[in-house]
Amino acid sequence: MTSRELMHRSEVAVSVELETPNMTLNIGPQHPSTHGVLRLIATVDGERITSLEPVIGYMHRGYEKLAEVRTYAQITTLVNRIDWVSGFANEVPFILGVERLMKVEAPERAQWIRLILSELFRISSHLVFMSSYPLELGATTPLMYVLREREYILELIEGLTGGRFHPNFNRVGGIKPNYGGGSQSKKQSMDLPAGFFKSTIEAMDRMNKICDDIDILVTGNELFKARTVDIGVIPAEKALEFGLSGPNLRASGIAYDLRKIENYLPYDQLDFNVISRPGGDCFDRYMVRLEEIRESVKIVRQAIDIIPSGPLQAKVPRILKVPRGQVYSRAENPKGEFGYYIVSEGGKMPYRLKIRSTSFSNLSILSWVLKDQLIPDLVAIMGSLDFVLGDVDR
Amino acid sequence: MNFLLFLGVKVALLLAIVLTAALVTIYVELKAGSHMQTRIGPYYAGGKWGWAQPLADGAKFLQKEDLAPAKADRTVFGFAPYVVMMSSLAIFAVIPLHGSFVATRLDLGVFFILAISSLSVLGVLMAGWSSANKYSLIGGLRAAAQLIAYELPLVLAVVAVVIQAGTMSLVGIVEAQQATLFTINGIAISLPYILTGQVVGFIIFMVASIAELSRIPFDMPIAESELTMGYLTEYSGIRFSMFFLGEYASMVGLSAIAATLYLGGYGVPFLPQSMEAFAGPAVLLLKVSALVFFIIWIRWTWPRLREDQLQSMAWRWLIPISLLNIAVIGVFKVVL
Amino acid sequence: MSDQPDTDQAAESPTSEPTPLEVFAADVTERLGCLSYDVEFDTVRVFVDKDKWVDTINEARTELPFFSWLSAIDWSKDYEVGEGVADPDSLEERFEVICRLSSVTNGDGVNFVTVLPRENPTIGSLTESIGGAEWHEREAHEMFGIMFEGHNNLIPLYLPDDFIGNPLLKSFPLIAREVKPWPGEVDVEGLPETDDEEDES
Amino acid sequence: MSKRIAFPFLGLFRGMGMTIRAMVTKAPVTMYPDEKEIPVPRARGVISLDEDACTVCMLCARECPDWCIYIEGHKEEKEPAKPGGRIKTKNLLDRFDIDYSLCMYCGICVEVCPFDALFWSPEYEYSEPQISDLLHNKDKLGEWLVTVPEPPALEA
Repeated sequence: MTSRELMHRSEVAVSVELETPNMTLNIGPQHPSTHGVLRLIATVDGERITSLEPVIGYMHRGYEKLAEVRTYAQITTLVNRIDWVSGFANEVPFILGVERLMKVEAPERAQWIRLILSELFRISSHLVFMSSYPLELGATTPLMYVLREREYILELIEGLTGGRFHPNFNRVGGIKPNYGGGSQSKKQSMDLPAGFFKSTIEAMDRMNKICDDIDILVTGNELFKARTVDIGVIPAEKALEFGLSGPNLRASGIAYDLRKIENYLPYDQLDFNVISRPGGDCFDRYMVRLEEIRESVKIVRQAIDIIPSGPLQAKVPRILKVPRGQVYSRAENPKGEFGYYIVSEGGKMPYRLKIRSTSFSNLSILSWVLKDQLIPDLVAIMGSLDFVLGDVDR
Repeated sequence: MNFLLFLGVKVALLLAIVLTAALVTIYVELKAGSHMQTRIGPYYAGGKWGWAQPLADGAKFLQKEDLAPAKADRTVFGFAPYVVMMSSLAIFAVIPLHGSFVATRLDLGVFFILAISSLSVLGVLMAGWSSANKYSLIGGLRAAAQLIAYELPLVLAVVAVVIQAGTMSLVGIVEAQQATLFTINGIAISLPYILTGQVVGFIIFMVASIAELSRIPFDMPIAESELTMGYLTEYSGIRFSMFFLGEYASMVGLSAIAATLYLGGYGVPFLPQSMEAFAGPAVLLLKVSALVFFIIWIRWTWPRLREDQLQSMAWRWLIPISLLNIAVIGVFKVVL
Repeated sequence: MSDQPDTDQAAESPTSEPTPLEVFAADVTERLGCLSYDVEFDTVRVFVDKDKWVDTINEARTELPFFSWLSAIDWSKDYEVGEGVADPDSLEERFEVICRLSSVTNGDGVNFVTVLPRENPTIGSLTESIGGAEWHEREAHEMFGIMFEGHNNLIPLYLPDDFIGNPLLKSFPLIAREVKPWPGEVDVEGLPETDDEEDES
Repeated sequence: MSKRIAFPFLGLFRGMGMTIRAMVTKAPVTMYPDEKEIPVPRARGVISLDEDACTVCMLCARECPDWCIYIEGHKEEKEPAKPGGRIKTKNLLDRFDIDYSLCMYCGICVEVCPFDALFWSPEYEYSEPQISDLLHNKDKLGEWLVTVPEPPALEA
């Protein structure tokens, strides 16, 4: 009998003798570990959670309804803000869906720019995880180191798109046009600014460096391992049942990556690995993300070597009217499968837009995975799922 | 009359030293922590390097409204910070800055410290219970469990020192560390206990005192990301600053004890007795600063453990090791 | 019922050579005993009889294990927001409940669709076998008013408990757009047409 | 149960080496507001208005997803240049307000403006204690015009 079982038995014995009633602990909506406004109603027996009921919706903005009164160009602005740490990655599947409905395809260079930006946002999003996760376990310093490095990524993004978090850079059939400098210049798309390649390569070197630093500061830390290894194990079948995707699913041993299996953006011309780990615990989810930063660095490096020159905008009518049809378009968001089910009735606005947001599904497993865990593990497990409340509530 | 006058002077001096030390520690924590995080930290307060930041914080705390939750037990709630503060201050009464420069020369100094330092948990428990907040309660209970688990290795580690020194007086322990061990070329060599068999004891003592201070990696009672500061959740203003000062004062206090027990205290090797009156306190300060800095350094590097992991570490590792340590020291004491 | 031919609403039976996706869709439809299928824009829709909803989804999950999402569409002539359907005259008012399952080894994915009446829409709940459906069904319940039988926690997910109405119904007004006049209403001059023409060239 | 922490605690001390190194190196901090970072030319800071170029076509107000642009204007007849010539009407701008408390900084208005009256300026220092002061009128929007940078050079 392991010591854990012994301990558990003794706990049970004690609680039977003393008849301690369970306590309801209300965690959130304002709580440091809930990343915003998530509320958890936990019934705890001492520190052990006997049942847990997540309450979401404090940030429900009704995007699916708002999208019904907005034109397709305006929705791009909106979907940026669903998962705000990876704004661009939310735009991509939407724009690809609309392009599929309209049967246009963005020129090659535009596709590559989209790919580069997607990967930059993936790095940025994973870096946010790398910074906040140790913080939840009590290590405050990785936050600063990692956010400092993320600033280099954000600067790249801002230099290219003009926005740090909400690039709003995709247009149907291409990318955002220039602004300012005469009406002729507005007809051209925003190309890469001078020096972009050089600063990207430098930033990518920094990313590899910070990954090594994180390895020393966090991964190699015995206390961190003690807090994460074998904690919050999600077996593969449960992960599939709850619709977990992205790093959370890959950490459960399923190498499901839409960049490989869904035919979108020129990912097929690049050489990269899908990281997956068999354990399904917090440590594996963390490691998958750390390794994915390295893979994304590889992708960006290859992409800026390959990126062809050429036009950035396909011909589309000025007033977008999308033909009738229904399309489900998905892409690999940093957090997993992000998809839009666009129902168009031929108008300027979609008839219905279903947003399959990643964190919503990733978080739905919460009450299952947190059952019979300890309160400190609640923080560790919840953090390891890497959710953004805007993405959960939409 | 004379007694009262002396008492007044002693208390005033002690308070001045301890509070200054606590404020300086707070400043070092702010500043060193910031720089470890590639930040600047306090910058504007006081003109240069933000040296006045702890004072400014103190002034801010004083101005704040003294809030207590509606369902709190106000008497206990109000009293708890002072219990914590008192226990951290009382430690300093017996720490010798120099052989003849100690507030109270107790023959049972070690015993007194161990007794009084565990009082702080009473204040923490009072705070946790009276706040009428579940997080505070969990935090208070965690603190109590932690203290019980860590008081034992702490005591057992100190017992080994007491055995080696043969006295419970802190001055006596320092003097025992100054005793000549052997002579080389006519120079009498004396070594602090950490170099003469107490390494394990020192490590255990430090681990246990960090746990008792509830600082990272053992800050589960206040764990911000889990319990939103635990028993401190409901405190604000002057009462919070009492806890705050108390925490840093105990940090200095426990470091001073560690320095006294293991690092030779105020003793300086190779120094004539006449010089020691001046050099002693300075040397002690240096040793204390090093230990305090080490504790701060840990706090800004490591994550936190889990309560049950901490317990299993205490009961399964530290206590057996410290018992073994006592046995080994005892055997050596008898044999040598 | 498995070999019932595609007679219902959306079946665009392939006229020319079927694409691989259509072959796949036909195969799924055949094997699971669904009503019909429809492939457009690389999106496979398989129509399921509402009584066989739960069984079909459960069976499909052996092949397509990844539960992606579940939601609904309100097909209604009466709309308060946005734009209505293209030809309201031929519209059959209904709810469509969609559940998407997909494979994790290749790009296969199917949107299983079932049709519910607009009055008193009720369907079996998937929560028994798919834990992840709980939140999705709660969302569909509060947004469209669809009842999921067998769901034991069918309380609002996003909305406050005392909220009245089902916001994603087309007939539900969007208050933000009701209370504020459109600033574009003010007209001084019509839209400049010149620019458009240049664009087309 | 938790993995027992294995001796030696090498990982712990490697991390400490990293923090102490960080402590003695200079912090990469920009001391705002004493020193300012220069925003990139494309940065979407604030929208500036060239009032003379505006023809009150309302395109920006109509395309704005947030409905945060308010425009009023009137037609004015202009005396013909030569006697007997055609009387021209000109649209004059009375009001052009952007409510920055609503604006999402998407830039659609700047993109759709057919007459080049709107520009992005990277300036960002216009926070206000009162939310109502975030409604910038056309004079205030005009003031930003001088801060509009040249578009950046492109990657060859």
